[in-house]
Amino acid sequence: MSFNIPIGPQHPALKEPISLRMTVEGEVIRDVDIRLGYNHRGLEKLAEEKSWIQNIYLTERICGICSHSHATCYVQGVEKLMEIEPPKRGIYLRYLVSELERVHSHLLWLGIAGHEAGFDTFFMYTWRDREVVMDLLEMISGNRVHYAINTLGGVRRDLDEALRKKILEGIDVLKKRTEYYFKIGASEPTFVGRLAGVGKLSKELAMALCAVGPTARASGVTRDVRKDDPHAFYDEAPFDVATADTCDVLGRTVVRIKELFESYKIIEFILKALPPGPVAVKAPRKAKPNEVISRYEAPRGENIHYIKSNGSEKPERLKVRAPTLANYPATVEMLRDGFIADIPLIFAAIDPCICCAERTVELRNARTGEERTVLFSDLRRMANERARQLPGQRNVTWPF
Amino acid sequence: MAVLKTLLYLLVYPGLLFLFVYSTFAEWFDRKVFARLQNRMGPTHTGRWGLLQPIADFVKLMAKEDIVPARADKTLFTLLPIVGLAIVLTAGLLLPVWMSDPAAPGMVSFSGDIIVLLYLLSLPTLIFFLAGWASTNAFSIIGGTRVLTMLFGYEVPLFLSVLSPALLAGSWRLAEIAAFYRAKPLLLLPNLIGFVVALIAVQAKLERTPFDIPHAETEIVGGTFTEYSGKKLAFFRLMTDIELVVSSALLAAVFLGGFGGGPFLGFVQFIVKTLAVIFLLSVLRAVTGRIRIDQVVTFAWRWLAPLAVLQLFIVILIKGFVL
Amino acid sequence: MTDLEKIEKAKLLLGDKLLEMTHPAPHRIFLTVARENLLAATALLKDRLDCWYLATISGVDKGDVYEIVYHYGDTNGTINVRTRVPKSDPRLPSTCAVIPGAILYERELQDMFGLVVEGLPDPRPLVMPDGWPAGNFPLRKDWAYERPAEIIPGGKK
Amino acid sequence: MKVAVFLPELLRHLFRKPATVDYPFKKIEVPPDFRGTPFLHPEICIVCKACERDCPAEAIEIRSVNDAEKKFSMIIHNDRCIHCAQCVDSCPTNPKAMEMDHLFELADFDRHNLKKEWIYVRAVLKKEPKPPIAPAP
Repeated sequence: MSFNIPIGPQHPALKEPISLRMTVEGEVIRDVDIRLGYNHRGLEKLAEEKSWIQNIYLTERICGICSHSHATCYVQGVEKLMEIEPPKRGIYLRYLVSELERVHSHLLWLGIAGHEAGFDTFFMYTWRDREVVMDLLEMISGNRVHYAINTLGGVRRDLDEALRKKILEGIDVLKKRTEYYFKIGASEPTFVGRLAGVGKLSKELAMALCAVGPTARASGVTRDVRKDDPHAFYDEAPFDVATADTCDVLGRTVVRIKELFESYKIIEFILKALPPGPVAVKAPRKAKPNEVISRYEAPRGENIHYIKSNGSEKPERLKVRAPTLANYPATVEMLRDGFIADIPLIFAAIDPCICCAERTVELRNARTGEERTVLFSDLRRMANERARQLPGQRNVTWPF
Repeated sequence: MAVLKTLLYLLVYPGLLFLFVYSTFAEWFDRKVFARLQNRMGPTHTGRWGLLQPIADFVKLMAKEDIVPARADKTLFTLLPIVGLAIVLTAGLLLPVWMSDPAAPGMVSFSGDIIVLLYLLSLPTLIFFLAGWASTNAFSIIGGTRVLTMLFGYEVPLFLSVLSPALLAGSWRLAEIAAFYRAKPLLLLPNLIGFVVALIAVQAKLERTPFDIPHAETEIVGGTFTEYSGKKLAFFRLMTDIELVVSSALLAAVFLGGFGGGPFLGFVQFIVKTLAVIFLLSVLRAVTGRIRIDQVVTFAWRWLAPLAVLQLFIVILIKGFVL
Repeated sequence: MTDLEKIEKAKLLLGDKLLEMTHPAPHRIFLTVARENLLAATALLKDRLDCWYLATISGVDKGDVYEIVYHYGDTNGTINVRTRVPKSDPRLPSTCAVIPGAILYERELQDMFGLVVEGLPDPRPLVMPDGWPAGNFPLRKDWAYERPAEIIPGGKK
Repeated sequence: MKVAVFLPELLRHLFRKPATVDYPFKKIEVPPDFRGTPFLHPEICIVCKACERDCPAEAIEIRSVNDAEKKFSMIIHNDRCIHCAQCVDSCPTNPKAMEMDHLFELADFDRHNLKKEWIYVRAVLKKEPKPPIAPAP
């Protein structure tokens, strides 16, 4: 017997609205439809009506978790358009916040993964430790969520010596805790048993469907903008691209935990090598007609902004592609032939940020009349033609 | 006079009122321990240390709007919470709360009451299944089928492991079993494997992590209770709480023995023992993540059932050679 | 591969399909191809120049033409394929056959600019709500949003 | 095979102080640089309207009350404010006429109560008195 179960737009597993319509047979998912559009704010249109400075705060509000990544991506693009070079200390501070944000985002994700797997203790512990980094961010920027540290030509706040020490102390605490999670959390049998072998995405499929971020890296695709196309100081920072080849949710967890360690390394590098000097230069109010592509490795994957200016105070076009949108086609593939019990885990494993993914349309009337869902069957057919899919192996035995 | 006594027995102690108060306290205890294990505070504001929080939750739910889905089987839908509550309350009456003296046992102590108690404890599972089925909601139906699937996993190990001590004691009567172990406390030790198996099976019966699969909220929203609201949900929650008390009391009576000492000390022992079992259940809840339905069945038949059979063998050997 | 090598290789690959090529910043290469050659160029770039990763597709309303830019991330930068679509004839071939992951972006283009992407496996609207009036394409420059007057509920005044 | 790997950590926490705070009764201090809500020092404001122009949320409204007396009114719509402190950055005066306070419990039942209004006379920038130009010999 097969029937439809709706996951979303409102569902306990989803923190933001999206509609996944599953066709299930017993406990096994046979088909998935995704419907977007519940969370559109029309940001791209709005950006065309706001000035360059106002748009910093607008792009920051694309997402609540990776707020800094969108703002940084936008700001580093606009700086190229305006042909200004922020001072070195400003750049270091900007990416200090961005690495701290990556730490907070990955810790948040670890907790979510624990919660989706019904492991609430893990959830509570990771989120408690995430408070350490949240407090650091609050001390640096003055706010916990929207740091607003970026401005055109640098950053808005400087760091004093006491705060620098505090950050180093906080990072030491976090390092210990992360090691603990890596060692212990990843070997709790009920937890690992839920993650291993779930949501398989082969390397070929990940490439064909243009997956990004930890989702792609867990399938063995070594893509990281920080390494491939180093922006700012990343060509001098010591870090490795974390990958895994298990192609499942466990791999995505491992990649994120490894990235946490890489981030700690980068943060320590920044704090040790922090050059003296000013943190910002003055930016003009207008930009010459030009176009620029700004790429940034957000916690969820590559973030790309295409900014076009026409010589006025406002951008002509700001195109935002958030990493979650790029991962949707891959998610559908991961969900297929999985169990209902795995839906939240697989969906959470791309670290979905629906706010990020949906930002384009002015949504005035959100009432849903007749149903229009997105059929991904055709997409799947094409993807399968182009890439051999791994045989669906599932870990259905007790893992010890 | 006899009628009055029976009424008192049914309504006040150890019937409705006592079970209500004690089960809400047990829920508070469970929540508090769970929270403290997670470095949280747990309920704090309602009453001293939040003691009244479960009662406040109950009262709040009683005052909420009660919605019956249009397509649900209305009679069944309405009847099930009441029947379920009645079943667990009846089971509560059979507990040897303080009278563990076989000469003058409780009012409804009879030979074979452990079997009846186990039977009454399996009925709520059926109630949950029917509740899910009667709701005609996709999530509820999945939850209902999960309840039944799990039943096939844990029920046999539970029965085997709970009956082994009874076998050793040579009685099917809770009071007599307790008296037996009071006389020979050392014989509790061979039942340790059975205790562990029974703890895990009871955790599965109570649908708590790692076995909260029938109402895993991140997967199937509320599971069997998705469509329930208001008074009916309050009854169901009360029912789960009482089930927690009854099953932990059963484990306490069968596995933890008794030490006599009259009604008052006996009652204190009852409270301490059940709370100890609830504490263990809370730790089990905190230490694990939710597993998948197929993993439950595999786990139950690969580990729990063989262990329970092993326990049975140990008991038979002891009975044959030692006693 | 350095930028210059990439440029040379792209010139060699595309031949006379390439209308224009700019290199405004390190790691950023802009190619312009005609709409008719888009599919062939995409396939060539994907197979020979490692452009399997389509980051996104942007559209810009440039008055009488729409400028569609396909942003590919290659090994160490981006290669951007630009094509122009006249407003009088807003058709665009779909690249889904070459890059399956392009479907979301192409459907977004349809919704936002009113382009007709031909050969799209699933051409229904993606991001627009149900009941969105036909013929409204928000990212066109001539589409303006009238903000309704703000009504603050509450006691005072 | 490992079972219950979290157990030691869990039992340790049983005797530890909770990490959470009894929020509405006990509060955590915000850091000194915390961005709360913006407010105005009306005696310094020169009404250059830089804050109004740069405010991304259009939360600042400056109107002229009386042209002759150079009287202005500034309304900060706290229901729209996104607490980015760009107004403080844009403010050209020294010391700044706009500043952020440390309030964070801003909820109200009525959005009208969130409006803050100042009516003030425009300040004049104090200029350094120029040294008198020496008359040509």
